[in-house]
Amino acid sequence: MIPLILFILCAALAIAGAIVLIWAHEPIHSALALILVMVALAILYLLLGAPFISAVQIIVYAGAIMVLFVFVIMLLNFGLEERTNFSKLAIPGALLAVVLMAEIAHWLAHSSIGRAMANGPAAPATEASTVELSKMLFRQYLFPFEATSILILIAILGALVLARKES
Amino acid sequence: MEFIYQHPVLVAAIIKIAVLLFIVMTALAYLTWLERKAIAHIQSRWGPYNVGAHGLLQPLADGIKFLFKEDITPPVADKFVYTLAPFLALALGLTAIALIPFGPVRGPGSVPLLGQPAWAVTDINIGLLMLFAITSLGVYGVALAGWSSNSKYPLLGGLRSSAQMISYEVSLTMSVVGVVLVAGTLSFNELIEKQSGAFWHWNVFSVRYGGVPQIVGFLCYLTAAIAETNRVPFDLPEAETELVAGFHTEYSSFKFAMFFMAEYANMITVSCLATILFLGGWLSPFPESWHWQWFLPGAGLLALAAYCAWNTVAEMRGIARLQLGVVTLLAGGGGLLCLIPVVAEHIQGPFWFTTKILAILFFYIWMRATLPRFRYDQLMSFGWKLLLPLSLANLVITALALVLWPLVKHG
Amino acid sequence: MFLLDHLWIILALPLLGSAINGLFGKNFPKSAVNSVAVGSVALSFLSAAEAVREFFLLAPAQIPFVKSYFTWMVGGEASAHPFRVDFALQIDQLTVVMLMVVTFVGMLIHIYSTGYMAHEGGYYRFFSYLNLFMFFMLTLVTGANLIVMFVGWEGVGLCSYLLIGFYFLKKSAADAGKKAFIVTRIGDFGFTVGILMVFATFGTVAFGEIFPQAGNISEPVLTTICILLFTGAIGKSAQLPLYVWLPDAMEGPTPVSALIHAATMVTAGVYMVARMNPLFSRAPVAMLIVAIVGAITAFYSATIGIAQTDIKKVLAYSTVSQLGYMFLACGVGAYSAGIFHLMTHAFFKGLLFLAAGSVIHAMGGEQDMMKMGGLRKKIPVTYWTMFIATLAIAGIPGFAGFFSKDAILEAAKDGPHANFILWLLGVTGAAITSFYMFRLVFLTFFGKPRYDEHKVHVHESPANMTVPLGILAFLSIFGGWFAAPKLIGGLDYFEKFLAPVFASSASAVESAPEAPAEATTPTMALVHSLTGWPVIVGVLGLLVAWYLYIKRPDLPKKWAQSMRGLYLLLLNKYYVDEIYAALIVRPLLWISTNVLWHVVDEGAIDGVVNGTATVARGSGGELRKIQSGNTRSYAAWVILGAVGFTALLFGLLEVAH
Amino acid sequence: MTGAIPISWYLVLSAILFGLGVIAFVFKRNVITVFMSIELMLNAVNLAFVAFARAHDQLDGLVFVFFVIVVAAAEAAVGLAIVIMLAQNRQSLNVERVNLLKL
Repeated sequence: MIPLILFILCAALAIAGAIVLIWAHEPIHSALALILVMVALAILYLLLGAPFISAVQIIVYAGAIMVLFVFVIMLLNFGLEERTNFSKLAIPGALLAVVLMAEIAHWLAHSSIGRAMANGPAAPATEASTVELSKMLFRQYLFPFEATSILILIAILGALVLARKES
Repeated sequence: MEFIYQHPVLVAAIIKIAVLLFIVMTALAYLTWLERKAIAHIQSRWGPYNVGAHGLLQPLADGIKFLFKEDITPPVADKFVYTLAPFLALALGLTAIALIPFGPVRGPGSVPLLGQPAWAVTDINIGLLMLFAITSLGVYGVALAGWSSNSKYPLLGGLRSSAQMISYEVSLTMSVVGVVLVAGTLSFNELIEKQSGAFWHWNVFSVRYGGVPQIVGFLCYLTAAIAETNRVPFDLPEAETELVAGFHTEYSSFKFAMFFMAEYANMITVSCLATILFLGGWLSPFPESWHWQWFLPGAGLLALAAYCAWNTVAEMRGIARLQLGVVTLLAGGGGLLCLIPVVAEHIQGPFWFTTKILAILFFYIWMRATLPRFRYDQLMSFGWKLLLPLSLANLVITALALVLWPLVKHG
Repeated sequence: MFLLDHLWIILALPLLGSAINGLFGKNFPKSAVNSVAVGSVALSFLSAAEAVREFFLLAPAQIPFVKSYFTWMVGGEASAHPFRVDFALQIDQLTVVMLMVVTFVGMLIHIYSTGYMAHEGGYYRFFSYLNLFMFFMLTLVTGANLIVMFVGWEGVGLCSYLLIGFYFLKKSAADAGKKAFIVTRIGDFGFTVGILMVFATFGTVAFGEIFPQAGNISEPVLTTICILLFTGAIGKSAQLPLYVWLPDAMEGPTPVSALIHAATMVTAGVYMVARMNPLFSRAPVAMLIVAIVGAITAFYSATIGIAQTDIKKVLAYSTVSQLGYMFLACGVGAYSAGIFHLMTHAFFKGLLFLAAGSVIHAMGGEQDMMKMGGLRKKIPVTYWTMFIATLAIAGIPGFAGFFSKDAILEAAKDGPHANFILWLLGVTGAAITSFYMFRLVFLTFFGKPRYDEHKVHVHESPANMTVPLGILAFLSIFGGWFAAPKLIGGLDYFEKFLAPVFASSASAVESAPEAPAEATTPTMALVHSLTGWPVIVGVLGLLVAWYLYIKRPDLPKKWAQSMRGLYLLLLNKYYVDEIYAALIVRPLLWISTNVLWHVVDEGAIDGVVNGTATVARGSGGELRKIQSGNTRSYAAWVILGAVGFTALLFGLLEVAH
Repeated sequence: MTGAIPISWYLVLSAILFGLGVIAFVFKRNVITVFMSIELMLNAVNLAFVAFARAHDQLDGLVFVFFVIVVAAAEAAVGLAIVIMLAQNRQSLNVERVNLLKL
């Protein structure tokens, strides 16, 4: 009951956020909309029994990445988005995106796997324990983990180099 | 009624939230009073004195003032965001507190409410992460306020604050990770229970789990927390002398009040967190076996009552005498109530928790009264070049200790 | 038994010296460079001596003593004959001789060089190369399998190249270096193929495993292998037709000529043939070829020696001719005689070069004998030592050369593979040798000075040059006396010593005919051997030279006039270089230019490359129309791809289920 | 936290969000917003990951989400630095004005 309400609520919020992201002319508004989507998704993660990921989602995505975006928008402060239309292919692209969605929906509806997922609730409602996750992260996925950490380091350096004023 | 029995969790939560909200709001109000008084006395002034005895009614007056002031919204401002910002700030500030356990949720001292522990609104096993999640959103309040005002000073203030808060959030988290490593849990209750014993088992001093005393982590945390809450000496975003009032220059009336409360709510939150992580939360500093400590709350309140009584008789005149008398009675009554063993037993947790929080809050106020403000570049270099490396070093050393300790112990 | 177990020390020392000098020597003072270079070689000599001492304690069963240090290469373990090469060193009588000769002569020449090169630039470089050469040469002689030997073989080639071109600023020197390298490569190609064939035939390259099987390999195969290996020897030891690089190699510093191009490296071919004797002696045809090549080279290059005026050139051709004798010896099955001559030759030819170097040193770089003369009094030490060496090479009885050369010619006369023609060539060559050697001496040291005595002030060389001369002179006299007892019908101890190495070949040869019957009583034998042809022709050559260059110095010019054609022919070394240039070099150049360059490279290769480029450019020109430089359009394309792919994926998933 | 909701709902939601992200990418002109739409797509994918992780009751999906988030952070860091450069060099954030790569 309550999960269902929560799901519908969050799903609606997420979709609304996404639409606002497209609609808004003001980058900040788009950013806020995106934050909304992320928070909604975080709650959905809770519903899916992944509290850790949910927390990380908020901390890193909403709390760090999006703050960066907002910060940059404020810093540059270019105001409203300018509406030009040089790209002929934008509209077809959008239509294609719709096709993509349709495809997936159709597949979920009609394919055997899709139906298998559709009917019946998800796997037993055991919360993915953070301990298990960390074990996995630091044993099975140790190398990718280290790799990403190095990637982050490089990203930091790259950002520094790029943003530094040449003088 | 039916609903209650179907969803005890929900109902209990709602009740607890309501109560907590009331308490916290009051606490916020009187925190401002405390701050003003403390600073005043440190600077050898009297501070608020006229509204009520010792200015006890000052917060009430302020509140009323804020409510009835005109609420100006700059025409060039981005209305929606301009309105959203303060709500966001306050909401997040208060939500964070919902995760804090003010007393034991199980075992002796815990109080049941519809089968739910009463001393904590929630008890989730990654409370710490969730807390960080919520506080990490706090920056939006400030940043958006700064941006939406659509004027120079607020924008600069907003930029500063977002930069500052992001920078110090890193150190804040890092300094806490040491404790998490030692305790091996993210749940507040487990974090606290693992520190049980006496004060030398608190994470600040403890070597119980083969870690190192988290004293460095504690100091880093306190510093970063001050910056996180935008208070002196890190109150760059609202530096009067430079930016008039920083991000909330354009705000007035109740929206301003909300920012104000949000700031104090954040203070309380970080103090709670410090208490839980480093100072053993609601645990008493003394070994459980010392049962006389149960009477400390009562004794403390009675002492307060005694002081108030003397003060009433000695100094107060007229209406003030009446007001202080009421306070005396309240304190005395509360003290006597707390002397009843059952109550005493169950009041222990909240009592110690509050005491510790007050101590830390006083420390903050003290800082504010003592230290001058940083320059912006100093602030940044301090955060990135000193605080972060320090907290990282603390983390690394703790981790090493945890790895090496078993080897040392078992040869 | 320490050093036997650690033979590598002997090799490692020079390598270390080379490394130190080569890497840090630039900043060393000369004294330091000297001590490193000479010290390392001296130590190497001492350790070699110790190793030899220990070697003599070994029981015959333990010889050859092979020591494998690590498995160097392994290939195709699965197959029946895995290609497996150990880094293994071995020591047996033959190795002992080579070890002692190489290390000792090498040491002397190092000492000599410290004096000779004293005023040269790139001092450290020179000694670094020289030490490196020692290392490779020792690797060559101690290697226990063909591959390790080959490493040494190529290594000495490299050092030879480096040292010939030591004055690389001088074009002729650089060219000479290249020439030496390339010409020897031609031989080495044969050698390499030979090694491969050895492996193909025997399934191994280790001497110890090859030789026992030699008996059960068909003769044609052995012949092929031997000829191929001998090709390598021809190149390395400057035999016909690949000798042309050696005379040019004289561009290098004189000590180099002495060490590499007289005493050690050029004899590697002989050593190799001797080492592989079990194979050769089972391939009579190959033996014959070796003998013929040797004999002809001996005679041929001797004749060239007559007309040369450059002192070092004369010695060079004499070296070629002496090497010819060694091969003649091997060819007629007298390996020990060949090695014997190799040793004595190392002494006296090394001495000759050093002395010549000393002369050049004294003359301030002058090499033309026609501009010398009358140096006898001015540089007595050089004169005497050189004279002794000349006596030795001329085969005058009592000197080292006499014994070895006598042994060779005797073997050619009535050894198992005796052959009159070869013998005749050998004897004639001996006569000519003695003639041009004495010509050299007389022209240099006797008669009137033919140089401007005010310009050139002749001076005797310093002690560190003359002392090696002395030592070598001593050896040039007594170095051959191992064989002395043979004069009185006794035993040739050298031969006896080396016998085990060549035992198998001796057995392969059907019972050797008895020594000539008249050598019955010692006196008779002595008289007989002292009046043998070699001696006679040697003295003859001496007399002729004396008559022509002391008694009637005017005659040579007259004769040169009268027999101009012949004279020019000799003077220009039979125009061999020109012939090679005409027959090989120019056609090669022509083909490279007109076919490989203009047709293959420009036509085919460039054509392909340019074609690719053109195609790429054309298609790119078409494709770039898609590139509107507009992110959103790109995105649209990406989405198209995504949609297609997703559809495909889902389709596949359905099929899968 | 009972999993009463069918996984496919989550998947459909994820698909919708992704599609909206794509549309946003195609429609938005402001570089920063375009970036955001990428983040939106990533989020959609994350949701799918979590949903699948739950469906198969395996944690790997969550680990992937973790990595995706990390990579997104890196991308944002560099990307925004580039955006700043862009804004400095030509006073506009419009992607359609950044088309010098053409021809």
